[in-house]
Amino acid sequence: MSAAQVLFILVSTVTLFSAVMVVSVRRMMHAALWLIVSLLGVAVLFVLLQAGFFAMVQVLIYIGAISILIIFAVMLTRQVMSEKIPQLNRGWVAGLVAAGGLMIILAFVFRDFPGSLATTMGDPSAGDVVTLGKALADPNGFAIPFELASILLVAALIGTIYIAMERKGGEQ
Amino acid sequence: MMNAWLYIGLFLVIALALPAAAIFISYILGPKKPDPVKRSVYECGIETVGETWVQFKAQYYIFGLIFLVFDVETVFLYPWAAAYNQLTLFMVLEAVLFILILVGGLLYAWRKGALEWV
Amino acid sequence: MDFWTDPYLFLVNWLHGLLVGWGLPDAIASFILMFAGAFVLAMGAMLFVLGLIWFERKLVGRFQDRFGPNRVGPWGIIQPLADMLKIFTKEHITPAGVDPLPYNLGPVLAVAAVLAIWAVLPFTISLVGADLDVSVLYVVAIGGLGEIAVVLSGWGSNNKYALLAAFRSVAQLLSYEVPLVIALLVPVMLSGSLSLNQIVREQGVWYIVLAPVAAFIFFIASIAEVGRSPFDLTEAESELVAGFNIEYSGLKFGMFYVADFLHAFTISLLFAVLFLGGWRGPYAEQYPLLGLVYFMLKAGAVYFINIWMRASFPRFRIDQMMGISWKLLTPLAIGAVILTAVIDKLLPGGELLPYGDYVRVGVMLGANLVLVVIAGALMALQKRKHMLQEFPIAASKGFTVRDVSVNRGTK
Amino acid sequence: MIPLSWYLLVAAALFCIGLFGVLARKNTIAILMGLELMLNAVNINLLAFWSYLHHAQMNGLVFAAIVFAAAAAETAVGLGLIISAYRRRGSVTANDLDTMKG
Repeated sequence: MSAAQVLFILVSTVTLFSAVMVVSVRRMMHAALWLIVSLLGVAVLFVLLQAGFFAMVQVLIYIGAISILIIFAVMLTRQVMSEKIPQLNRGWVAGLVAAGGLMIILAFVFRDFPGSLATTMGDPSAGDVVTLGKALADPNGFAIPFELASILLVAALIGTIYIAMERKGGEQ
Repeated sequence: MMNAWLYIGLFLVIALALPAAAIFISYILGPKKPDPVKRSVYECGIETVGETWVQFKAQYYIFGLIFLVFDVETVFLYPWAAAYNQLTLFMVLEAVLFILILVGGLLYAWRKGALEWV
Repeated sequence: MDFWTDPYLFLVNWLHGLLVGWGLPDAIASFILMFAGAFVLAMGAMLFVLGLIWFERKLVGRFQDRFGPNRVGPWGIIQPLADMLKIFTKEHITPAGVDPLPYNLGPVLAVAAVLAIWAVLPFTISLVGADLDVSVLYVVAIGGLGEIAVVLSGWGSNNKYALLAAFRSVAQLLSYEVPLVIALLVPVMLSGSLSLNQIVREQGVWYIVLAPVAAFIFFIASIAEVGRSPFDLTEAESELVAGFNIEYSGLKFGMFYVADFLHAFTISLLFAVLFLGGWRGPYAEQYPLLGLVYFMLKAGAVYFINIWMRASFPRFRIDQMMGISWKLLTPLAIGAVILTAVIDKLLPGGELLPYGDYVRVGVMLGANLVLVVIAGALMALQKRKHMLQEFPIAASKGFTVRDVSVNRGTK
Repeated sequence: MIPLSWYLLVAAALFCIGLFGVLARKNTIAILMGLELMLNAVNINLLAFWSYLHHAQMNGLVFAAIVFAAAAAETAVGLGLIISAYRRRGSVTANDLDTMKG
């Protein structure tokens, strides 16, 4: 049990426990805070995978922007009484069975997947940020997805502004 | 490289532990005389009316949204900026196009008055 | 490498030898040293804040033509210490109906978010906490954690005003993080790496000379990130009842106070690292301690300007503040990034140009100045258009906004 | 060192927890949070495969970056829809928003 393995087990239990809490806790604000804890756990997992850039991107985007957006949305759609009634809809047993079944199937798939026995990671210097930058930029590399990402983002921006802007005249 | 991240992990643990220890010490040192009036929520003197959660304008959400879109944009630009020295002019113009598309989004938000803090 | 050239490395190696001598395996010894180094740096930063508080109160006093604290000890040196002891023994009042975990985690996270930036700052050529290859992104990500601390404390204290003030201050932090993150692209581009340590090493020519517009935007946006001087709407007395930390008393409020001061000095350190060449200076490579002195002097100068702004500028209204971020700083930052990217590529290689470096610096500086002129012209145009809408008759007679700016309430 | 299968198991568990959240929660924002967990599980898998098996190629990393952009855009639009639906309908629970039903 090397130190990295102990750290991995610790971090993944924290992540999975807070993920379960996100899904099961009644008050929306607590669910959002547990979501932040599980996202931090995932960021530490990225560090263990020697993807430092993506760990920082995870903290910056998910925790710095998306969680705050979710907290704003929770605040905007405040219904004081809705917290008391049970939060799970009627079909939650079916959901549980489906999720459990999927987990078992995936476990079997990984068991006989040849690659999963790999234990050594590649040398860290190969995949650093500069090579990613070059790959993102050069035309026969990934330039098209690079531009498509910006079009996707602008579409999301314009769409959401159009939807969420309060009409001057009010639209009830 | 990994012990740099180990140092960061250690430093975060210490950075959380120091203020927590300070607050705990002050909790021990400080006098403990609880009194309901002292514990009432500050409401400029009058009693708290209704629940604390208060309705909000959509303005907060729109600012958070534009921040999110520009944050993701800069995340895409950081690897490009790091590899800037080895790029040709054409690749630089690609990134400029990337930025201009998003400036279009910002101009739309500006025209629609989404940037006004009403 | 005797003691005088580099005391820090000498000390570390000596301690390491000592620990290994006691029979500890090498990994454990280096782990203990790493822990001790981190602890000393964190403790040093926290105690450094006392000096900062004293320096700032004396300086603001001087700006307002009064003495500042001078009763307790010579020149009031012990005043911050006395305040600290007083605050340590204050009672902890937790108001009713408070959500305990976020309420108590708020101030701790606020201080931790600022303290964590010190882990990656390159103090001298050899003394850098963690030489991350993505430390620029680490600093911005830790800023994001600071916003979470504000949300936690605002929401945890079960107070309507605290909640509203917390979300207003988060909206301010968010809208000023955009120009900050975009302006950070320029030093990364010029140095070709995301690591602060590398940026300092690449800065033969200080980046404030190559990209003054980006430096200006970073300075303004980082002041707004801290929530001080002209942008201190969140904790302003006249605003929503002293902002999100209403329900905190005793040391928990003191923690927000400490986080505020430490963050103000930390952004000065960051500005010095990114744009003023960190520890670079004559003989900084041979004598790292000298590098530390240069670094502290540069950071002190930026901190002085920071306090100068705090003592002299009136506070912005919230819509003016948001307007500045979205309508002035963000387009300017995008312009600066595009400009630096295109100009730097258009310049032919170093050997083609006669004494290439000076021409490159000149062209970059000129391009930035052109950008500033264009921005000024656009703003004048905007003011002119605003003038025509507001006061058509006065505009036609050629009055400027200053003549007509009667103190009208905002629409 | 940590075998790759551990990462795959953790990612699968996170994905299933997110799936349960999406299927079983009433409040639409809780459904969105479940979706966030599922997208994170996808990211863990992508980076685990990149780190263990294909360290040289950049496909895994670029794909993970696109997943970040897609998750951000999806959350932004999803929450925008929820807020405008809340403003019109006054409720956020999933089964009230069924006016499209014939």
